[in-house]
Amino acid sequence: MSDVILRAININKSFAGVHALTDVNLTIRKGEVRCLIGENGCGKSTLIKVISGVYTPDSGELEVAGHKFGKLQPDQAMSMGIQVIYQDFSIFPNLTVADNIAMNTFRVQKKKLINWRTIRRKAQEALDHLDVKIDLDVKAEALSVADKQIVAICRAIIQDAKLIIMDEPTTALTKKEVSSLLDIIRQLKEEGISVIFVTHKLEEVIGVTDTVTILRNGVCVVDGEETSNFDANKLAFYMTGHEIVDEKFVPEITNGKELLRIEKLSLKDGFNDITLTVNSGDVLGVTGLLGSGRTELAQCLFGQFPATSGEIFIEGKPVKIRSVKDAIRNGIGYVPEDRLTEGLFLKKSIASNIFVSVIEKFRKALVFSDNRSLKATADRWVKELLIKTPDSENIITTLSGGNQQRVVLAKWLARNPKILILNGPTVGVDIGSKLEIHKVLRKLANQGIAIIIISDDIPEVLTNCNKVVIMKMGRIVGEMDSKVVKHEQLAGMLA
Amino acid sequence: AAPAADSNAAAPAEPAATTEAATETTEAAAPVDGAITLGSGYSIMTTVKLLGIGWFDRTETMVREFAENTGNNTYQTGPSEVDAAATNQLLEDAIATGVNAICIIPFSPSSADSVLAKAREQGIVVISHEATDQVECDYDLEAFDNFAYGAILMDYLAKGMGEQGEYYTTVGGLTATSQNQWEEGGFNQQQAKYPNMTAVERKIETNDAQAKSKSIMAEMINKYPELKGFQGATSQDAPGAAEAVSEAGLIGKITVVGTSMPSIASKQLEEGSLFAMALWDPGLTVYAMQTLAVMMLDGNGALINENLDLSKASGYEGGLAGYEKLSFTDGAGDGKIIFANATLVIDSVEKMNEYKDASGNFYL
Amino acid sequence: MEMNRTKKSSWLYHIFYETKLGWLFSLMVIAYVGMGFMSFALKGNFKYFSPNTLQTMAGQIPEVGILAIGIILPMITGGIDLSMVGKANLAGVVAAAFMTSVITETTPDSTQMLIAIAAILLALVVGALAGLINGIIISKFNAPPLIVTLGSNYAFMGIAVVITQGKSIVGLPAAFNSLGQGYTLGIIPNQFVVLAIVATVIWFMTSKTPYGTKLFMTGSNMVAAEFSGIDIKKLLRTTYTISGVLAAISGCILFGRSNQANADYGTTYTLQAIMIAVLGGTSPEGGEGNVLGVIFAMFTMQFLATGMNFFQVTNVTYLKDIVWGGVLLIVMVVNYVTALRRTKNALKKSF
Amino acid sequence: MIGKKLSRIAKTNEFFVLLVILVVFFTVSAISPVFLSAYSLVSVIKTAIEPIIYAVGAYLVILSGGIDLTVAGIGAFSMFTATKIVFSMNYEGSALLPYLLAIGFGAALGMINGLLISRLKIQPMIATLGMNSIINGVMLFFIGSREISQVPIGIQTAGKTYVMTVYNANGVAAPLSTTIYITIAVVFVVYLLLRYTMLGANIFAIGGNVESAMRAGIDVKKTQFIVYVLAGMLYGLGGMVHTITYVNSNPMDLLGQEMITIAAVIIGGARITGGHGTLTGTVLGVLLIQLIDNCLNTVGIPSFWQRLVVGLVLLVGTSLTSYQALKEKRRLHVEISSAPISMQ
Ligand SMILES: Nc1ncnc2c1ncn2[C@@H]1O[C@H](COP(=O)(O)OP(=O)(O)OP(=O)(O)O)[C@@H](O)[C@H]1O
Ligand SMILES: Nc1ncnc2c1ncn2[C@@H]1O[C@H](COP(=O)(O)OP(=O)(O)OP(=O)(O)O)[C@@H](O)[C@H]1O
Ligand SMILES: [Mg+2]
Ligand SMILES: [Mg+2]
Repeated sequence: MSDVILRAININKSFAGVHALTDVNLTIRKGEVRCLIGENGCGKSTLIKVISGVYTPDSGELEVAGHKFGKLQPDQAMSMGIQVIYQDFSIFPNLTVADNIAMNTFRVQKKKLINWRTIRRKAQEALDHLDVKIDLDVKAEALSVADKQIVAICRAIIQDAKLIIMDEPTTALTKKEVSSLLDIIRQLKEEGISVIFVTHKLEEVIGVTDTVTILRNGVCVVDGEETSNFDANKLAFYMTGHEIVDEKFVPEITNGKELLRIEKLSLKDGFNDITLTVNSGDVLGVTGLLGSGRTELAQCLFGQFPATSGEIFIEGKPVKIRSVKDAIRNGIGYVPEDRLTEGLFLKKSIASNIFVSVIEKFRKALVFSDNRSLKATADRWVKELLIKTPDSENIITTLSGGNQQRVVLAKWLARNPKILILNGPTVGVDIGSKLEIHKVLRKLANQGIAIIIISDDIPEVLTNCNKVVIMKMGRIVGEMDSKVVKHEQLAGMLA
Repeated sequence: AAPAADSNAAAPAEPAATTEAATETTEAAAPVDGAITLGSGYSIMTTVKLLGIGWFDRTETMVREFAENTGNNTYQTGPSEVDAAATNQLLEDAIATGVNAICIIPFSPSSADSVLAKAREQGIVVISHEATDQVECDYDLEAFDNFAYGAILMDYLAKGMGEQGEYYTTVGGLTATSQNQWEEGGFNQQQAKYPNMTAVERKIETNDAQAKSKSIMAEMINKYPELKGFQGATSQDAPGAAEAVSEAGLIGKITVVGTSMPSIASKQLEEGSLFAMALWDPGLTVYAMQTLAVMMLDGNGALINENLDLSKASGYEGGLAGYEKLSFTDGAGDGKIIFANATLVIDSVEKMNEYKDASGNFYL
Repeated sequence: MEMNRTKKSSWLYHIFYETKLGWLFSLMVIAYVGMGFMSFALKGNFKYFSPNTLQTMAGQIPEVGILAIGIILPMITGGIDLSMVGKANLAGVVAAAFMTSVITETTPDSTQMLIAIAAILLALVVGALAGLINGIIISKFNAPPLIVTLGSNYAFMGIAVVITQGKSIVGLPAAFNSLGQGYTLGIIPNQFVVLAIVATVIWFMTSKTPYGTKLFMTGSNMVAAEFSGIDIKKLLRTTYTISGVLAAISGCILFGRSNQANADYGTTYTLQAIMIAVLGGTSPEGGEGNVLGVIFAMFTMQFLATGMNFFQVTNVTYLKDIVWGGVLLIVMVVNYVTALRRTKNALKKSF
Repeated sequence: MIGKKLSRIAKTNEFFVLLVILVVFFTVSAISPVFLSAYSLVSVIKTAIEPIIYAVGAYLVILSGGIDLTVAGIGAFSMFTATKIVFSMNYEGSALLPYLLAIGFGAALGMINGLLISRLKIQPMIATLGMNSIINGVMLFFIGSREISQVPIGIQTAGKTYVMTVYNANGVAAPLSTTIYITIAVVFVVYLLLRYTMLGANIFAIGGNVESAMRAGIDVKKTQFIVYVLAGMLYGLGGMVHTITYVNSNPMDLLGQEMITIAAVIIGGARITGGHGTLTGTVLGVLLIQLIDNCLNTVGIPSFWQRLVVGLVLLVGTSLTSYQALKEKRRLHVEISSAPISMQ
């Protein structure tokens, strides 16, 4: 068949002790949009890295455009039209948008000199192609996540990509950007470019993809079947091997005492006149588009940016939160959006990533730290949150993304906060784990903690929160009871 | 055999501690012609302020010659960067190796005292140089009196400037004792004898770098339009300043004098941007120091007095010019300071050419 | 019982095999024995192995050794401190100026003792303040430690130059000098005892206290540390302050040993201390480092230096530079190769 | 449009450094009016000729995400060994051979740095710390340390050939040596390299994000290696410029210059973590440091106070630039999240 772009045959790949991929096969045809799903740590990223030449498979073969390879070099893969958009986009933060988009074409052509006019022209063409406007001369570090994503896509398409692989491209995007991205994917498909799309959001799978591959523990359980044969429940079943049922959260504490109240809180260039109350036992959902100010609100409550005006009350008492230290002293915990740079200590063990927040709590003879209790605390949370590891002394990078996210959560739970703010708590987390995390959050709420979830995952917000707040342009535009509001209604308000 | 207790005041505190040199001590009277038989087989360490500069390359040569001529085991060490702490570490190790004598040209005499005291307790002979304030030494041998030396340089500066006008001075570092004494000797001389001269700046630090000295001169020329003279302390100061004078086209208008060496500053002297350089031959001094050390180890300490012609006693072929007649004063500790008269002033190319070796290179 | 034993042996196993310590320790032993035999080959005696030599070395190690311990703390946070020597000198000079201005010839010994103690305390305060200044600038302005401490090193030495007017302050009281010249139990140099105490305290601080854990966490990801509730500004201030205190201790030993104080003593020690720190396993990128390794490293360096001085050859100092640099690089290369082999072995085992 | 460009320039670190330079220059001139002259400018530029060459080398390394403590070591070794060779062969030709020799030695030593760092994965700081110790030791122990002031005639004439001469109010000359052309050429060539070659782009890339660079198919090892070789060549060249400027080859002159060189690069706006910083900034950083070094005596700061003043200037300078960068980062953060979204 001539329209086969890529064939991976019996791929095996192990890391010290872990079989990440076992006899995995994959065939991608021209113009096909394939969805690759599976639980955290099932081997999706590993498979992608094998295809793109970053990893050498232990055994197995790759066949690209009729040629067979034991191992591809990254630049070889690129020149054969395989482009990967990694989850972190692999953008160079110090380079301009134009450089980021067009420089790689020169690399692939093994050019020695740069022609800046060509670079700008190609970059502009690529942006025009997607019909977006980004300043070519701005450095990538100054871009929003969505724009970085666009830059990464532009970079892929101008290199005559035949196959674009996107590893969890939608995790950092809100509804609106996601639908734009899906539009782009449809456009690519029409142009005959194939796409492999990795995601944990099952509704996206059904929305855009033709076929689906499901991995479980490194083994292919569904191999490229038509997506139309599946619904979300069925996908989840194949991924996890069991039924998944997510029930709506009903708070047990109905008249909880007020834990956090903010009045007319504003941050210059961030948000305006925000007034909110969160009681003990509440799970408050804050949702909105990128740039709506919800992240700033969270960061402000956590002391990163002191509010420019307004008041904050904790348990009824007015408090000043000018630094992270103030926030923590007032019992506020924060699970940041970007776990790799803001949440984790990548060189350290799983245990120390968890107990880092409670180091001060466990002491022996006043000055010494009680390492045994620290370790025990960490182990307790590893068990509680079902973090998949044989030993909590293992280095954190041996965990998959989803498990890493649980570690970040565990870190805060270990501290017993009064108020816990989670910015995208299940970003990059698979459906099974997601439910586990939701269960934990509900349990915490029922224990009397006030929880604020910042998320654009509407089902997540609707099933887990008893109150929902919608932000737009730095203001609260709607506040509703999740029992009453419907999915479509909320989605409509967001758009 | 134990060296005889030295009747001269400079005996080690504990003469009982024997040195391990395998030499027969000769109870020799001074021979008629002044040469003394020097014992052999001692191990003598010479430690200098800083390795790797021309000045101490010269001492190294003479340390080697002394070893060849007398059959003693001599070697030179020093830190590779100016740092008194590093010198002390070298001294401590030397004591542990059991050297018989230490000849030291310290960067900071006071810093070395505590270690030298330990050395002397163990019967090691200590001879210092450029360290009149060295407490813990048997003798401190000075090529000249520092203040007098500075005064001589000032006389040359005054001569070049016509005894009037503005000048400034530099030192390598404000913590370098003898350089600061030369500067002060020069300044005092000017105050006393040349009232029409004024020091517009004093003791600017050059960090021993020609480049720095050069840029300071460029700055000074601009700041003081009437500037007429300069006196430098380190061997790099005068050539650096002279270089700047030459570039500014002010040869003959600004007089540059200072301590330096032909091997460093010959060009500047030849072109006239350097008026005069003063120095002493540290090689001869080190040779003399080692001679004194061996004499003491031999038990001939009593011979070290006003009657000693160290030039002859050393047995060095060609003699040690300037060390024929010595004068003694009490030192900072129980040792004595010996002043020789070994100042060399070079103010002409002919004089400079006297310091060329067989191959035509300057050995100083 | 049985369990206990396996636990203990695994602890030893951990220290000596899994970390780089075991092989640093062997390197130290090799350096000692090797230099002894080489000096025997060259000079025909075994003086290098004499207790006297050991005592000399024990007297020499602490000055730079304490500086090296002081430098690993900022390095673990991912920073560096080039102002160790500046702080040491400033603290020492202030103490010396204080003592010489208070003590007269008629001051009785007992009073001198009190004054010396006061002076040492003063030095520690000065060192702490100097370190705190570094810490404040680095944490508050987010300024690169390399440049901040380079500048503050000039500034601290500059203040010392102003105080001393460039001269040495001499005539320090015997009570003060005993810090660098006296012996405990008649054989162990006092400064070595100080080193042992400092090393123990810092070892406990880094490996057994909350401060230590926070230090390492901060070094491996400062943003995450802040978001985990670690007050990183305070931690940086504390760390640089502690390194200032250690610098001051080293300064007192430096000047107690040399019986004088001046503004630019020990300038070669900065790079030497960094060299010892990295040889001892401290990573300039932060998050890694341990006191024990640094101890082995400082002994190794001293054995090599003293050993070469025992050769009694001219210009041996340069040879020492070559050997020190060479040993550092060889150790790093070996670390790399063994790490490679370890991952390969681990891979093999998994099949 | 132009206004936007200007405001962008005004926010850069280079602009800030330039501002500081101007402030220092005019403050000094206000205190000591003689300073306000072409003479002073040329004097400062003269002293910057050599350090700029080192700084450009150090800048390349820092840009690539490394650090190099062998600046002075390689500079001293290359110039001294090269001078010694031409000296001992009684060479009478032009300065070209000594230049080539010095660059060659610099390249060789840079190669060792490059191998240690790119192949053997030794952290740059450790590798170059060890190398510096070895280079200095080998030079002083095996090659010698005695300065050579009887430099070959070619070097002498090269040092005394001038581009132009300016005079101060009293007719005192400040000639500018032709070595300035070398510095200009170095800056220009490195500018071309960074701007118009893939190698330059790769240097930026590996300094920005090594992981992404590898995924983009950049040969990280090779790029690192080349960076250290280039840097070594520049240090060697700078060393020879030193010998030619001062008509004297004294290795001791350069030792200990590495830190101040790195400081200049950082003050010029390069980030120590790599990827950021411009050539202009580097040149301005050196000029600022040289300016301060060259005006202390003019201002009349007593020598006892100079060290303190230099230290304070460095401290205040870094604090200001860092604080400015911190504020900019915070501003940027808020601006990013409140920016309109490009995707329609
Ligand atoms: N470099 C590595 N070294 C050791 N183990 C690894 C490495 N990379 C991945 N693994 C392991 O291989 C398995 C598969 O990981 P992979 O990252 O492919 O999962 P994933 O399906 O992408 O998960 P997620 O959805 O969380 O991104 C995991 O168990 C992971 O811990
Ligand atoms: N200083 C920065 N440098 C690089 N990227 C940044 C910086 N600040 C923010 N970003 C990225 O830009 C993204 C958008 O900013 P932010 O997170 O504040 O928006 P948000 O979460 O979607 O929306 P809101 O404005 O509603 O809070 C962030 O997710 C972050 O990854
Ligand atoms: Mg993944
Ligand atoms: Mg967000």
